[in-house]
Amino acid sequence: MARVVVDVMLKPEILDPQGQAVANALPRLGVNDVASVRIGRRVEIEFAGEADLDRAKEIADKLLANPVIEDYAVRVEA
Amino acid sequence: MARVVVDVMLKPEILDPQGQAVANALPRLGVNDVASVRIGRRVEIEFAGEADLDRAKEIADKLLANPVIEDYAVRVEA
Amino acid sequence: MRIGVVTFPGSLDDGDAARAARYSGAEVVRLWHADPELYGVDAVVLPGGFSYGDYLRCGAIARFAPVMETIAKGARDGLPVLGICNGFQILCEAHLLPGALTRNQHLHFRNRDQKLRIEAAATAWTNGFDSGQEIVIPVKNGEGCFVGSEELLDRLEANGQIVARYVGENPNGSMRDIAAIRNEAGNVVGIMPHPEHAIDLLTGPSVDGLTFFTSVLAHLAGAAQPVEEEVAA
Amino acid sequence: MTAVDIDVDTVERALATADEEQPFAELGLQPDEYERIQQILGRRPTQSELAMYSIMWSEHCSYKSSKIHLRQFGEKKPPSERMLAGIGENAGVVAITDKLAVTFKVESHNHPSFVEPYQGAATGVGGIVRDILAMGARPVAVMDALRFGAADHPDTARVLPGVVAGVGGYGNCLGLPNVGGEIVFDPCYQGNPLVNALCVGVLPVDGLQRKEADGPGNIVVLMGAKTGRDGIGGVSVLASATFDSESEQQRPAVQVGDPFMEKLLIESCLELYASKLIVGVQDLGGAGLTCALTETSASAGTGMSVQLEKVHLREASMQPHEILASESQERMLLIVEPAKLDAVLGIATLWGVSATAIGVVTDTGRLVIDWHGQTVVDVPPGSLVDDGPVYARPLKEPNDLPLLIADRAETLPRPANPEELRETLLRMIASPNLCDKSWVTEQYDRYVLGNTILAQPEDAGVIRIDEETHLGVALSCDGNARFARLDPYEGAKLALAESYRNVAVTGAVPIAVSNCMNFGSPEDPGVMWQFAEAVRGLADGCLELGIPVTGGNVSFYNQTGAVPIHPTPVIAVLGIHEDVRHRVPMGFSQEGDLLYVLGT
Ligand SMILES: Nc1ncnc2c1ncn2[C@@H]1O[C@H](COP(=O)(O)OP(=O)(O)O)[C@@H](O)[C@H]1O
Repeated sequence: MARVVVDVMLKPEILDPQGQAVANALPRLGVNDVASVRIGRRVEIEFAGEADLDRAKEIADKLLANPVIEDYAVRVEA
Repeated sequence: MARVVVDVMLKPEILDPQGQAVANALPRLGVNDVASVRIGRRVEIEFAGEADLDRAKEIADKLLANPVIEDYAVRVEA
Repeated sequence: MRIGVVTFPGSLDDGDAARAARYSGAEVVRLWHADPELYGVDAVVLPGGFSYGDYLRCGAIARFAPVMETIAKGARDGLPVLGICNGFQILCEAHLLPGALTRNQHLHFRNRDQKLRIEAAATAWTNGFDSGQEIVIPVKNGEGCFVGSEELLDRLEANGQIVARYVGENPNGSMRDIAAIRNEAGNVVGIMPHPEHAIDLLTGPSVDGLTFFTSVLAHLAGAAQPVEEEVAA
Repeated sequence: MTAVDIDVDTVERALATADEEQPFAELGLQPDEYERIQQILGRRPTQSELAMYSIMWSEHCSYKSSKIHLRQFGEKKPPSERMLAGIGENAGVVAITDKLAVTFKVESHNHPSFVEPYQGAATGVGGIVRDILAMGARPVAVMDALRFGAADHPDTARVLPGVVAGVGGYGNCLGLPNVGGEIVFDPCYQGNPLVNALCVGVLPVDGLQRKEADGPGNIVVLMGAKTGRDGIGGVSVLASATFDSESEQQRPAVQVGDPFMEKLLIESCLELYASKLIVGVQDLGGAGLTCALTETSASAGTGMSVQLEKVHLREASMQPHEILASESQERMLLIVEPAKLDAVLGIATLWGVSATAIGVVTDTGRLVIDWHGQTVVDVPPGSLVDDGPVYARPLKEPNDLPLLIADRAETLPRPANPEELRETLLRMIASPNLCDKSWVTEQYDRYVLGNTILAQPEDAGVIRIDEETHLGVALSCDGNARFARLDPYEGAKLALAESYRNVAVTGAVPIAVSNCMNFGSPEDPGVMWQFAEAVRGLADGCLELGIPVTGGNVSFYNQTGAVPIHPTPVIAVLGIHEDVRHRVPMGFSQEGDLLYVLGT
């Protein structure tokens, strides 16, 4: 078994209401030194055999990310 | 500005219907070598000053992760 | 009797909860998330909706509202609290109820009229029902799947803390068909379906929901009595 | 603030560089239109001005192809004392009693929903809700009329779930019950699905809000979400002149909705209305600040002086023309007397919504916009709103129409015996267009607010608007594009009649009509003919039934390549229900009831 991680984040210029809501809540927890929060998805793909980065990229392209609003990064996890 | 990343994943024993839905869709894309998919959240915290790991942990504990169902990992991003 | 209904930013069924409390004969006091004061209410309803947009996790941000601190304290002292849908999620996030509510197994928001079986009539909010009674009230949620460890679930069963179960098709994949639970003391109840939408046949599938509100009034009236009995005895 | 290094096209610069070439054609402006702009200004427009004219004179904002046809709705309008606001306003408003009024409107969000189904549909709901809010009303229910390609086409599997989740995601989170709609599958929508959203709101008769920026000296306030590079689409060509192609990529056309922010915006606006704290209000829709600033000042005949750098930005690097063109969601523009500014900002703060004074109303008759102390826009606002081009485009009945009409249903094989009849019936009720729609409707909250009297699967939605008197309204929206393809005039009338009947059979009296006209390219004479016929049909139908069209929306360019969708007029009818306790649901209520057929 080998794990590939795909991090999917909204493109920087796209509004992230989730991150914004969390950032706005922080002062109530007494946290004042955070400039911004962005929230995306972390997808762990467990391959039966070898980790297959190209395959993972293909899956990300087709299923995991919407290229119109999201970017993704793929990496093998140690 | 410095970024801390908090990865929040459902605990292994908690069912992840979203991950399962992706896994189930894979054979239709011709992908047959994936054993499982799990989907969690990736939270990017941008600190105004220095990256503050302890702060990030505190935020994760209180807000970002629900310890009943989720685990998290915190790291400074290069 | 005064029932407080809390409004968080993003609360949606607060007007409905207030209407249901009014129909049951209670005086309604609207409470505001940013105001810790409870204005002497005898019971509190945390209504449905999408507090703070339900971003991050449902109820995760609302839990930190100033009013929640007072409510948490009150709940530990026996104040009856009913969390409906988003209110249930907030109660779990605030650890006033065990377990957690997660994304529906089928991944869709689902709104339908749902049959439930009342399993525990001995709570502040369900004493007007008979144990085993079946009722119909609307369910509508995207994250109503109750989860907990097997150990927790066994404990809830053993303690009679499961207040209601789905009958027929489980609308969200909730473990052991759980629709509602209570805390150990029985004053705090969380329910995923919406009793406040079943108080009038004109606008809902039944009037079964009203009993939750009349129950708490009976509970409060009853709670006043034992003290007198003690005095008498 | 003057320390900022400004590299923008100012009025001063425009005067100095009169011959600079500008990408007006890429922005969709015709050479004669560009010439008109220069005449109006007496110089070449600045980048920002060019962006503003291109937006306001676009088909979407100026109704340049449809205007001459839509006039019929006013000309043929039966007299109605109930109408408090009509076509030209954000939404039509009709009085229900001496004290209560309702406002409703249908709007399309077709193209964005094809690109990003979830966000496209979600922001479609968000946009129509703000239209209703801008009239002074509390939004109380939504409906959605949807059209998709073939049910078994792979792309339908991508678009439909996203659209439905988006309509539900936004409406549910706003707490608006969804009380009905339509879903129709037809291959003609394969590359161009339709997402039409309807919203209805309730207001006190004396609480009607105006958009006029009256009273020189009054403050212009922008309230709601920060402004980002959402949906600035075509205007990005202005950037490509000065930016490299790398940064060009950073200009997304997709808007992301934040229903939570919209909910807060609704509550703050309603509180502002109730406390009578504002002079005017306008929602920011498709054309963002450009439309809001020009419409509010033009309709009042005033001017405005705006400091654009005061707009809260999501990205600091945004240029003035981008800020003016941004379609960021969940924003409203307010006109406020100076003495009431603090109270207004206080209410916004209470709800956690940001609000910023960005300018003042003037009596100059000019909209002057500064960017860090330099003037980037100086225009007569009316020239953007009212003086846009108007076209009488050529009309021609499509060539294939006689053939289509000749191919009559009578030539189809008919079931010859009970077996075949049974078989046909079963096939029909299992077909995508007739089957049970609960997979969709169960994703919508129909109970929230506690006033839903009838919703899916009924033919019309009925909601209570007054708990004391049991007063309610009934709503239906319908369209049949196959009828309209064969005869757009009759097709529009039929859609109106169906909607009217749906409302009437609940026990309500129909009083007002809204519509969304979904058509192909107006530059195609065949499409233009279909449009003209449909509008004529609707106007005539309304005259015959004695109810006015109070508003609507036109969506052109719904086509794939040269092939337009079937003409799809979606007609919404609103009726008054005197006592919702007497509503008539469609199900048989008890055994032994008698069945009658009425009509011919
Ligand atoms: N997109 C939609 N949104 C909300 N309700 C819908 C939608 N599509 C259909 N409905 C509702 O589902 C029910 C059944 O729809 P449909 O089969 O089209 O009925 P009919 O053909 O009788 O109009 C109706 O109540 C209709 O309002």
